[in-house]
Amino acid sequence: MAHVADSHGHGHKPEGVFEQYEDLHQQQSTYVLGMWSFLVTEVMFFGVMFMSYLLYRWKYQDMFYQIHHDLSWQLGGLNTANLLFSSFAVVMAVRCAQLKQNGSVLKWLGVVQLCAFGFLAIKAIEYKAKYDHGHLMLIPGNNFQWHDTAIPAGIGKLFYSLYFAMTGLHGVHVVIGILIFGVMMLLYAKKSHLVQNDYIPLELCGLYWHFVDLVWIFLYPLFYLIPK
Amino acid sequence: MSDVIIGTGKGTAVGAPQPDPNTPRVNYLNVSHTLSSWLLTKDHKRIAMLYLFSISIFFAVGGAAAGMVRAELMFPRGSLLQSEGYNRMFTAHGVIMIFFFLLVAIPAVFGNFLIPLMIGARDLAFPRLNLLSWYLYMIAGTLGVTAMLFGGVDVGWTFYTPLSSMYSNGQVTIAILAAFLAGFSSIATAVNFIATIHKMRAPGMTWDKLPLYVWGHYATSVIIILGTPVVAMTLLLVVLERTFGIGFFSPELGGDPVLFQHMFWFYSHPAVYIMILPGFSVISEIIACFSRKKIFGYHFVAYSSMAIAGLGFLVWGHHMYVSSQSMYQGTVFSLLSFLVAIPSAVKVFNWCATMYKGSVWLASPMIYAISFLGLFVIGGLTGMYLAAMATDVHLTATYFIVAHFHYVMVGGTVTAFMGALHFWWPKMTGKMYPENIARYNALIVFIGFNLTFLPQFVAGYLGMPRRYHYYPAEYQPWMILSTTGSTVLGFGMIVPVFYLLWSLKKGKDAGPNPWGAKGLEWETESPPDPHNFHHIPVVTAPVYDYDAEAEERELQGEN
Amino acid sequence: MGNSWLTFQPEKASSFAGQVDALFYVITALTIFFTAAVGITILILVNKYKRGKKADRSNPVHDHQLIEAIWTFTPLVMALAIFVWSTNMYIHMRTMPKHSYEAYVIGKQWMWHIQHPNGIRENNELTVPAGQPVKLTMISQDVIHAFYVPAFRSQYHVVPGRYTSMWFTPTKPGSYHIFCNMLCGTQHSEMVGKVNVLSPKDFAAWLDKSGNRFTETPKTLAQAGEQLFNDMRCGTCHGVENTERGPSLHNLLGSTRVFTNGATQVADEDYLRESMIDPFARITKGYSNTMPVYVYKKQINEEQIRNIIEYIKSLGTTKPASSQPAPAGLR
Amino acid sequence: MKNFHAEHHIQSFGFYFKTFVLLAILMVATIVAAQIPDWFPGTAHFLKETMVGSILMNTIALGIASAKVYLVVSNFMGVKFADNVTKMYALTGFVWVTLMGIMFIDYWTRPWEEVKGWENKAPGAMPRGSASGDDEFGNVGKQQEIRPYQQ
Repeated sequence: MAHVADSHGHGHKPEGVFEQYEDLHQQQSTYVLGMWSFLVTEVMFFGVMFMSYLLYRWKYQDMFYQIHHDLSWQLGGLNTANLLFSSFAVVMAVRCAQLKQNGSVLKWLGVVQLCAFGFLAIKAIEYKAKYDHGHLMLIPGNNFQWHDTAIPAGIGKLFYSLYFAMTGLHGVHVVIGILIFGVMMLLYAKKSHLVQNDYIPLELCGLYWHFVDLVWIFLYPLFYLIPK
Repeated sequence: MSDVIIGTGKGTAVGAPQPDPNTPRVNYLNVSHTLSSWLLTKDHKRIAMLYLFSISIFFAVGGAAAGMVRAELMFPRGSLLQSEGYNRMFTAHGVIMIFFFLLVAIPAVFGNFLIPLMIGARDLAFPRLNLLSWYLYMIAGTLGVTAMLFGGVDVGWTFYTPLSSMYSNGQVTIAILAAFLAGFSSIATAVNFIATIHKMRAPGMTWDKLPLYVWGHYATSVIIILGTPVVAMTLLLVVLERTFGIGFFSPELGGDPVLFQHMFWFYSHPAVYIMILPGFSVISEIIACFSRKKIFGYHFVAYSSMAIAGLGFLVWGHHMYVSSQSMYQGTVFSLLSFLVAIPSAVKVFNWCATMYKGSVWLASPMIYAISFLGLFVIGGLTGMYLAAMATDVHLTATYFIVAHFHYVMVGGTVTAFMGALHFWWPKMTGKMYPENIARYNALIVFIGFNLTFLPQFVAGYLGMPRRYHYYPAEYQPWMILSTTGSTVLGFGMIVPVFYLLWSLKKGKDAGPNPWGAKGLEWETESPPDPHNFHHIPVVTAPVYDYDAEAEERELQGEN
Repeated sequence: MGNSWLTFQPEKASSFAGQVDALFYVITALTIFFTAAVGITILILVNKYKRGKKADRSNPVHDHQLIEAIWTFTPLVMALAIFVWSTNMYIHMRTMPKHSYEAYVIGKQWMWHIQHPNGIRENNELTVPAGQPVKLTMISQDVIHAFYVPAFRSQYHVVPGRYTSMWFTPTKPGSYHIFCNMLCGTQHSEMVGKVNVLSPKDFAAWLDKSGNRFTETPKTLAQAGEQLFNDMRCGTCHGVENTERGPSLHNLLGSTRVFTNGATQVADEDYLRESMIDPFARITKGYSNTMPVYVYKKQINEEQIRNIIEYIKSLGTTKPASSQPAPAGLR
Repeated sequence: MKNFHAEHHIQSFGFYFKTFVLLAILMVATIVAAQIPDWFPGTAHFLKETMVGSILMNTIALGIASAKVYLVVSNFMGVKFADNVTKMYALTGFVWVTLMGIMFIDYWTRPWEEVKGWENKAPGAMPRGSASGDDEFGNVGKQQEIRPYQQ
């Protein structure tokens, strides 16, 4: 396709500008807007789960309150701090990218990756505890067992369904985040032309990561700190 | 950017002169012929053609399912299908037509093709995402059709819980995953349109000069990004409940089945506007062109699209008046439902007024547009029976509903789709189809359509429930009429396939602007070049810059 | 249904039918009027301004605020008028009458099961007296169904897990269709039945003959409930007085219950049902979760729950102290 | 078209760091708020058992979460410095609050609606033959009128 662009006098575009754009500014602002409209869909996506959560929390408030003591607010808090710090690391990485400090970008992205893996590790500890805590099978499914006679099994299952569905979906987003930051690190390490003139790809990943953080900011009080 | 080309709508092609008149001009169709050049294309026009091809196939499958249903309903106790098979047929018809045809037809085919051309851009903002959306759509469609034709899904396109989650034995999970993927395909398209319309407009193309077509698609895209994720997630929860026995919606497990309906209709009512708003936008273009007039009340028509998009999210409860939702909420929803009817009415009146003092050319797209107006008025007004709670109690889930939404979806969207196909076919392929056959066919479609669905209004008022395999004999006359009509309608849908394919080989060359229309897309060659514009145009002319009087003077002077 | 080959009108057999039909015809008149108006306008304009035909095309109008305002507000006013009319009617249809003949409907794949308060049971048939309000309290045993009687212009969903209700006043003796109007599985279209409306005299006779269906003397629902109550030894804990194990059920309905979390609720039928199948969902203040839940859950079906509720009802009710916070005038 | 870079000028390290510190403080605040009933048993009754305390605790928890969201969206995601279109889309994300609000109307108002079954003393509810006249609400006359089998 290059010859088409050449023959019409658009060979002078800077490197990294796709052929459908006039210049870098247009490309950057378009990408940012595209990312924001995608984040809107993500909000709506999680919105359904929050709606279900709030409805059942409202219906079965006492029991949800009692069950939530099974969750460790300390571990959840650790993860909250973890994600907040990773968000800070991301903005620092973007800032270094804007200043074209290649090495610092890599350093901050490394911090982000550490936080993300740390988050998953803590999550895994929590899930493991749910799996074998007191010989209970709390992972909802056909093996689900509930021996707490104070609370009906159905409600226990509902709580854990919501817990696993919501934190699980969030966890999937964290994994995707790790992947895209991995790609970013690779691009910056190889000094790829995609990211040398243009910090926007990293900024987009950053927006995504902040969104993941935002979801957790609500999940934490709703699951770990439920007030009665 | 140094050469400034003015988009004045002179009806002449803007392009670099061809060095050698004997070599055919390079356009997006003949630029390369390999299969991979089609399957890996990033050109929005080629992706549009891929979509056109695939939705035609799904439309045919969905239509065949409808044919089975109608044939079965000729007799009160028809024996063509078992009850289970019948349920699977109407589910297949509903799911395929809604998720794989109506929701994508106009945006993915004509939106993809025309939006960059209309706003003076070289391509959509994210061409790779665009291609990805087609692949998602194809995977979803293949999966869905396979699940429904070979496995069988019998829960209706609405997937109501707990039937879908706990009781049905069919391939509901696969069908839902297909709908989920199709949702992501349309989200990708919508994100693309929003970014493109906001950021890729040619210099001078202000919001005031934006064709109503683009306005309509912008409103549609907003609905898609807000609504589609909700239904995607809701359906995913149904799958979780079905596979793992997690009780989100099943009362046996502590859930609330009405919550599903709330979240389902939160999307699925706006989805009606996803289907009809692009139809509106097509009609605006056709009526302006064939009346040679600027659309009457341009701003009202544009803003009414946005009003519909906004209000459309607040009326989902009118599907649930008898579903045991609270009466007070029903009242709120009823009021809002009446309000959302107003912008549509304003549009219809404005379209009619556009013809006043115009120069009306009854070409085949215009005939489709006029029949759209007639059918949509009936479809819209019968919505009042259903927005009004007292009559809705009697009519909901009867054939009255079936007739109503077919008037909107088929009489509206499909008619608009046919109109768009006839209007832009010369632009997309560079060839003209036989105009007279097309006109008579438009009439056949109109008659067949009315014959099919008018009797269903009566049957519904008499109380015949929808989705009934066996029905009391007293409804049979209406069902026979309806089946007869559907035969005519089916015939009217098959004929265009033949003459349009014929036109590819034998049709006359259309030239850049066969209809004498305004708008940037008509200033490119037909078919357009791979990169649409040789130079990004600068728009100075107002939108719909038609002059009926001058054109008539010229036309009548010649006679 | 009438015998004529082509009917345009469903039978009118309830007090709602006339009202709904009046609204229906008014909207129909509007629909026909507007469709004709738009259609004729288009035909006139197309004919007058046809391409190549001489006509005055000078000074075309592209915008006209006044006209836009007129055709925005005229339909708006009409729509609001219809809204007020229909909403009034709907609230009337959804406000259960204080005094009515009450029957209980249980929907299951794919049949209607109907219980009369005095113990008569019917399948796919509902026999009601003409000329007095009939209230149906409905619940589903599996999926969502809809109880639809076209001749009464009445329809409501029958939802699992929760009682819903509808009412109508049959006006004309006869036999009318019941349809299940919510897709409920394979034999959805065979989940149909008949409402038999009898004149008051015939209905009394029908009741006296025990619906002609059962040779043994039917028990009332309350009596059946009492028997079940005793069989399952509920009385051990739920006696005439509150015991330390469980609260008394006397005068329970309508009383305000205070739960361990401090929340309160007026005990209604949904609450009773919930307490039977899921006793620990909300525990009354002063008690603990000692009810043997695994014994009762899933052992009693909707029919038996209904019976026990009727028995509890017969143990006396309390008028709710401060009535529900419904707006005045709707009751 | 405005200059995109002008809108996206680079923020200082201090700005981002202050935001982070604020976020961390808010996080500690929300944890402390949640633990108060456990750490100070005197408050437990008010905060756990009463309606006002419950609403208060929920409001605090969600209020702090909202404040954190505001900080992240405006400072980290740069909406504070973005163009109006971006701001508009960032706001559009909150449409789901209306989704939930409107859905909750249903669940809140459902209990208002029904005239309860037990108020509806149906004639047939009594054993046949024992048709005692009045119910406890004193609706003697009406009830007898509509009792079919007394005729």
